Amino acid sequence: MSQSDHAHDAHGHDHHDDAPHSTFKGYMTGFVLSVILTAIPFWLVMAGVIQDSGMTALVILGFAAVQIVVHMIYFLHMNFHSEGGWNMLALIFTAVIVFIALAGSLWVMYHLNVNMMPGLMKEYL
Amino acid sequence: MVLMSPSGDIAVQQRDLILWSTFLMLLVIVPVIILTLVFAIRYRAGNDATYKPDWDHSTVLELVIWGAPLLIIIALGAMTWVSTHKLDPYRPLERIDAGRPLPEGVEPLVIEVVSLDWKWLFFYPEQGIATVNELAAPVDRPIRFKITSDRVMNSFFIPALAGQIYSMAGMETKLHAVINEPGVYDGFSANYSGAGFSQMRFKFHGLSDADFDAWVAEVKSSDEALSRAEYRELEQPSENHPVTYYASADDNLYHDILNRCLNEGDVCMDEMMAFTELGMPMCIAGDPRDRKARREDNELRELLDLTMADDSDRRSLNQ
Amino acid sequence: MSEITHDTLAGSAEDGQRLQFHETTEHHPETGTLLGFWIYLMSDCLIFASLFATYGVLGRAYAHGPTGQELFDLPLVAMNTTLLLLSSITYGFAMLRMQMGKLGGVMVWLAITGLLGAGFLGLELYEFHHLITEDAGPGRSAFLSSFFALVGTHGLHVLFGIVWLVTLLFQLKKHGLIAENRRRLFCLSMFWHFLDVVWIGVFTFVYLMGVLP
Amino acid sequence: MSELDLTKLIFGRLSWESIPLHDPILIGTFIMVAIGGTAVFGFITYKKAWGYLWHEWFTSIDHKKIGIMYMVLGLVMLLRGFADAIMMRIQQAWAFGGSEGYLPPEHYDQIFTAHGVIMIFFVAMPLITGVMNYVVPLQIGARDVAFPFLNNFSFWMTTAGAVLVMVSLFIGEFAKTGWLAYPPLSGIIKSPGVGVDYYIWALQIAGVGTLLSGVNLLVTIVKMRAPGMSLMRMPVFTWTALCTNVLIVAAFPVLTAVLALLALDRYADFAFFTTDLGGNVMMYINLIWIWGHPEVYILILPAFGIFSEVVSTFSRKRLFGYASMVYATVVITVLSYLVWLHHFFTMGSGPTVNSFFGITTMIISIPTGAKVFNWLFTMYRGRIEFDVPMLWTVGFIITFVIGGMTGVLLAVPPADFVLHNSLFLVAHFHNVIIGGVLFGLFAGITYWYPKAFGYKLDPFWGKMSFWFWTIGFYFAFMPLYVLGLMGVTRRMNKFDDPSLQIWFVIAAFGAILIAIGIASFLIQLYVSYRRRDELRDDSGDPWHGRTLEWSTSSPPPYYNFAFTPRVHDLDAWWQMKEHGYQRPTSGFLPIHMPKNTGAGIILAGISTVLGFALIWHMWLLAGVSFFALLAVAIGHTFNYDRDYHIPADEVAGIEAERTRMLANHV
Repeated sequence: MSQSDHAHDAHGHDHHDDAPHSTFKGYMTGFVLSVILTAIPFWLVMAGVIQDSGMTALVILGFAAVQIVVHMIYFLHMNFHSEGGWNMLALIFTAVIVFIALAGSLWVMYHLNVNMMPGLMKEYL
Repeated sequence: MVLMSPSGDIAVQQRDLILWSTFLMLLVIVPVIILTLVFAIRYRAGNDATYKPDWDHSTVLELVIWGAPLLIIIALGAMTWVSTHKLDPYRPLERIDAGRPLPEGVEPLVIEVVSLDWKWLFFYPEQGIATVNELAAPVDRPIRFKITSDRVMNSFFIPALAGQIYSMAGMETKLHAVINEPGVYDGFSANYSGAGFSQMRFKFHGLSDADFDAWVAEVKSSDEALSRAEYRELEQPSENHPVTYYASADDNLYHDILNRCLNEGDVCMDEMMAFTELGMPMCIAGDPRDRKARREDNELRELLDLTMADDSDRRSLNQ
Repeated sequence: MSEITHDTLAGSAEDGQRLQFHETTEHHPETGTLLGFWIYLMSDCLIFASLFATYGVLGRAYAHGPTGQELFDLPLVAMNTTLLLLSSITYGFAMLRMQMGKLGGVMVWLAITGLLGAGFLGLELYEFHHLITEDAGPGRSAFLSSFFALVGTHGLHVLFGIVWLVTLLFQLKKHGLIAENRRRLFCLSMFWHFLDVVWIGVFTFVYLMGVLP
Repeated sequence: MSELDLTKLIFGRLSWESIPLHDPILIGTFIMVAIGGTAVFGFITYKKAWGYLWHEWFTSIDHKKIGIMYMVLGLVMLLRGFADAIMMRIQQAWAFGGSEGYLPPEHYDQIFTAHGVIMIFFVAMPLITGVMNYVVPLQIGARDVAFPFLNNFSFWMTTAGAVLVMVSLFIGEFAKTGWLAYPPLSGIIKSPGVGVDYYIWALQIAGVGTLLSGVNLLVTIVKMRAPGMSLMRMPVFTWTALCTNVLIVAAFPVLTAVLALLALDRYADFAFFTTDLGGNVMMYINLIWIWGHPEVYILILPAFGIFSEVVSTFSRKRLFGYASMVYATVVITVLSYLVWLHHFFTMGSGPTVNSFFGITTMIISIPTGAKVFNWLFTMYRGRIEFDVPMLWTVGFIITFVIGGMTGVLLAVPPADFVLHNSLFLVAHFHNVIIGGVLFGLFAGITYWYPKAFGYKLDPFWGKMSFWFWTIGFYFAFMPLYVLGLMGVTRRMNKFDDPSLQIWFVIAAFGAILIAIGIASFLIQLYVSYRRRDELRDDSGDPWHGRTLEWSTSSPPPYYNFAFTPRVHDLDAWWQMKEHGYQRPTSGFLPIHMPKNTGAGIILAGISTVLGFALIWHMWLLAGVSFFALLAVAIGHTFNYDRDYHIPADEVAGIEAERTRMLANHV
C-alpha cells in the first residue's frame, strides 16, 4: 500500500501521457517466445509425445501459464510501476477472483456429481 | 414451533445446534446492544460525561474487538465442521435417538421420492408399492430417502423429521432420518417451483410397526398400478392432487425417471456415464490424428449415427 | 496508522507556520483512461472466467454426441493461433510507428492487423459452419453449448475489435496522431493483446485438452 | 401467408392479448399511472421545463446531478417495490382456510419476483450508486468523476432497465420464477412467456450501467484524490465506496455471463441447463451466487461507510480505529468471494464443501463485528447529537446485530437444512437489508441532503419516518422469524393451517407501519421544501463535518472546488477548521470542465427499444435498433470536442456570492 502511495505522490503532478514506452526488441522477444510456447504444446498433443493424458494436460497448462505471463510482460507491458502499481494490483486481484471462481466451481460441481449423478455416484456404505 | 419441538432424532440434533449457536452468538450480541444503549444515553450531548474528541486508538481495545468475535467463531467453526459431517444427509444413521444406538442388522427402509408438478410420488421398493402425496414410515426404523425430480427443482422437507434437501432432475440426493414418535406430520416442497407450489404438500405418518404393516396392506389393496403410461398421466402438471395408492409399480420406473430414459430406446444416464467412463468415446473416436480414416470407418460411423438418432428423438420430445 | 498520528502531531507542532490547504496553481488530476480501460478488461476477464468455468464443468457432457476428439481439427486451430499471434506483433509494430510519430506506418500496420483478425474470424466461422452441418451445433450437447459460447464470445470480441480498429483508422486519417487518438491506440492495443491472452486459454483448455483422451 | 409473416416479423409475439385487460388490479394501476404520468408530463409542459430538464439534468455530466437523478430513480422504484410488498403481505394475511386471497398464483408469483428484482437492482443499487456519485468526488476533493460522459450513460442504462421492468407490468408479464430465475423453471419449457425475457434484458441493460459506473468510480478514487490524500487518509465512506466498486467490477460480469447463458438456452436452443443433453442446472445456481453473494456486500459496504461518517460527525469525535475499519472493509471485500455456496447448502455438495463455505461465511462476521465495536467506541466519550442521521445509526446497530446473528445461524449447514427457503431466511435478509442498507441510505440522505440542496430536512418528519420504519420493521419481520421456526416456506400464496394466520396479520400490520414511514419520508421532503427558508444552511457545513465535502458551499458550484484542496489529515476539513483556514477570495484561475452531451440518454433509449424488441421477438426492430446503437456509439467517438474552460471571472463571481453568503451567515 505505502509503495503505491509513494508512486501516486511522485507522479501526482507530471501529466504527460504516462503510457508505457515499447521497443522493437521487446515485441520481438515476446513474439519469438510466444511462438515457441505455442508450438510446443501443439506438438506435444498432435504428436502424442506423452502417453499419459493427465500429464500432457498438466504440461500444456504450464506452457499456457508461462505464455500468458510472456504476453503480459512483452505485449501488455505489465510491471509494478505502470499507473502507480494499480494495473498490477487489479491484475492480481482479478487473477485471484478468476482462480476462486474457476476452482470453486469445479470443486463444487465435482462433489455434486460424485454425490448425485447416476453412474458417477459413489454409494455411501 | 415445529423446528423447536421436532419428533425425529436428526431434527432434534439440528434444533440443539440452532440453540447452541444462538447462545454462543448472544455472548457478543447482548453486550453490544446494551453498550449501544448505554453509550447513546451516557454520552448524549446534554449529559456532561467525559469528552475526548481526539481519542481514536487503543491497542488493547482493538485486540478485544478482533479477538472476541474470533474466539466465538473458532468455537462455532469447530462445531460447524463436526456437526456438518455428523448430520450429513448422505450419512447412514448410527443411532435411533440420543439414548439408543442402532441395533445390529437393522436395514433402513428405502423410500424413493420423485417431485412432480405439483405433487410428490413415493416408491417403496421393498414393499413394491407407490403412493402420491402420502408418506408413512415405522417409528424408530431408519429411513433412507432417495430423491429426484421429473424436471423442476423442489426441496423435500418434513420439518418434524429432518432437514430438507433439493430434488433435482437427473440427479439423486439422499436423506437419512428416523421418526421417533408416532403421529401425522406435514411435509412439503420448500423450494418454489411454479404455480401449484403452495399446494405441493403431503402428510407424513409415523406409525407403529403393526400400523405400518396395515398401511402397506391398505395400499396393496388398491386397484391401481403405476405403469409407465400411468406415470405419463401423473407427470402432467396438476394442483391439489388427491392422495393415491398404487398396489404395484413398474420395475425400474424410479430408475428410469432418475436416469431420464422412460421412452423406448433412450439411453439411460448411468449407462451413458459408464460408457464415457469406460472410454468408449475414445474407441469410437480412435486416434485424433486420423480423423479422415475414422470418418470412413463404416462400422463406427453407424454406431455413431445410431446414438445420434436416439438423441434426436429425445431432442424433439423436449421441444 | 502510525502515519496518521505522526501527521497529526506534525500538524500541531507546525501550528505557528500555517499549513498549505489548497493548491494555488491549476491542478491536473492524472488521466484515468488507461487504468479505466484496464479495469474494464479485468471485468471482461471475469466474463471469460465464467465461461471457462462452464466449459470446465460441462466440457465432458457429450450426451452421447460427438466429442472434442472427434470434432476438433488441430491444424485449423494452429492456423488460427498463428494468425492471432501475427496480428499481435503487427499491432506492436503499429505502436512502434506511433512512438516515432509516423502516421502512415501506423495505419498500414493497423490495416494488416485488422486483416489478420478478419482472417482469424473467417476461419472460426468456417469451423462453426462445418460443425453445425455435421450435426454438432450448440444445441447438440452441453459440451457443444459451452464450446460455442466460449469460443463464440471470444470471436465476438475479435469482431468488436475489428470494428473499433476500422473506426480508429478513420479517426487517425481525420485527426492524425493527436493525444486522444494515441490514447485510443493504446486502449485498442490492450484490448487486442488481451484477446490474445484469452485465446491462449482457449486453445489450451478447449482444443488441446479437448482432444486428449 | 406472407402478410402473416410480415406481421410476425414486425410485431413478433406481441398482440392485443398481451395487454392484461382481464386483470382489474393491473388496469387500475395502469389508469393511476396514466393519470399520474399525464399530470407530471402536463405540469412540465405547462412550466415549459422540458428544455431546462434536458439541458440541465438529462444531458448533464455533473456527478452531483447524476447522483440526484439516481436517488430519484431509486425512490420512485422504491414505491413500486413497496407496493408489491404490501400486496404480498395482504395476500398472505388473507389466504387462509380455503380462501384464495385476492391474487391468483400467476399474479402473486410475478409480484414476489418483481419485488425482489426491483428492490435489489432498481432501488438499492441506484440509491447506493447515487450516494457514491454525489459524495465521493466531493470527499476526495475532485471536480468530477474520471469519466463524466460514462457516468451519464451508466445512469440512463440503469434507468432503461427499470423502464423495461415497469413496461412488463402493462405489456405482457414479468417473470414468475423468483428473483434469481433458477432454471429449469425459468427455461423455455416451463416459462414460455415473455416474463423471463423481460427479466434477462432488464438486468443485462442495467448491468452495463452498473459495471461502467463501477469502473468509473474506481478510477475516480484511485486517480483523482486531492494532493496529500494518501490511501490511509481517505474518508471511510470513500474507502467503502472503493471496495464496493471493486466488488461491482469483479462480480457483475459473472451475472452478465450467466444471464447470457440462460438467454442462449431460451433463444438459441443451447443446452447449458437441459439435463437430457448433459446440461446442469446447478451450474446456473453456482454461477449466479458467485455474483449474488458479493452483491450483498456491494450494498452493505457503502452503508457501513455512511454510518462511519455519521457516527464520527455526530459524536464530535475522530472515528475510533480508522485503520482497523479499513482493514475490516478490505477483508470483507475479499472474503465475500469465498462464501457463495451457503446459498445452496441443501443442494448436497457433501459435508466438506458445505462446512468449508459455512466457516468462511462465519469468518466474515469477525471484521463485521470489529466494525460494530469501532462505531461503539467512537460513541464512547463522545458528545453525541441525536440528529436524525444519528438516530438511524443507533437503530441500525441494534437491528443489524440481530440480523447478523441470524445470518451466522444460517451459515451452519445443518441448521440451514431446516431454515433454508423458510420465512426465517426471508426475515434474516430483510433484517440486514432494511436494518443495514436502507437505514444507512436514510441516514446518508438526511446527512448529505443539506449539501445537495442548501437546506436541512425537517427533523420532525425525519423522526416520524425513523420511528415508523423501525417499529414497523420489527412488527413486519419478527413474526416471520417465528413463522420460519414453525416450518413455513417462502413464496407461498395460500395456507392451510389457520394457527399461522395471526402472525401474518401482525406482519401485515408492520408493513402498514413501514408504509407510514415511507409516507413520512415523502412528507418530509415536501415540508422541508416548503420550509426551506427556515431550514436554510448558508455555511455549507451544517453538521460541523469533518471531511472535504463540507468545505464547499451548499449546493456546491458545478466545479466543486475553486482551488483543489491539499490534504494533511484524515479529517481534512476538521483540521482546516482547527487551523483557522481562510477561504481564498482572489487569484481564481479558469477551470477545465467536461461538456454536457445527449449521447448517453440516446444510447440508453435505443437500448430500451432493442431490449423490448428482443423480448417480443420483433427481429426486424431488434436488427434496426442494434445497428442504430452501433452507429450512434461510433458516431459519438467522432466527437472530439468534449471539454471547455470556465473563465476565471465566472469563478470569481460565484465565489464572491459565496463570500457574501458566509458573511450573512455569521
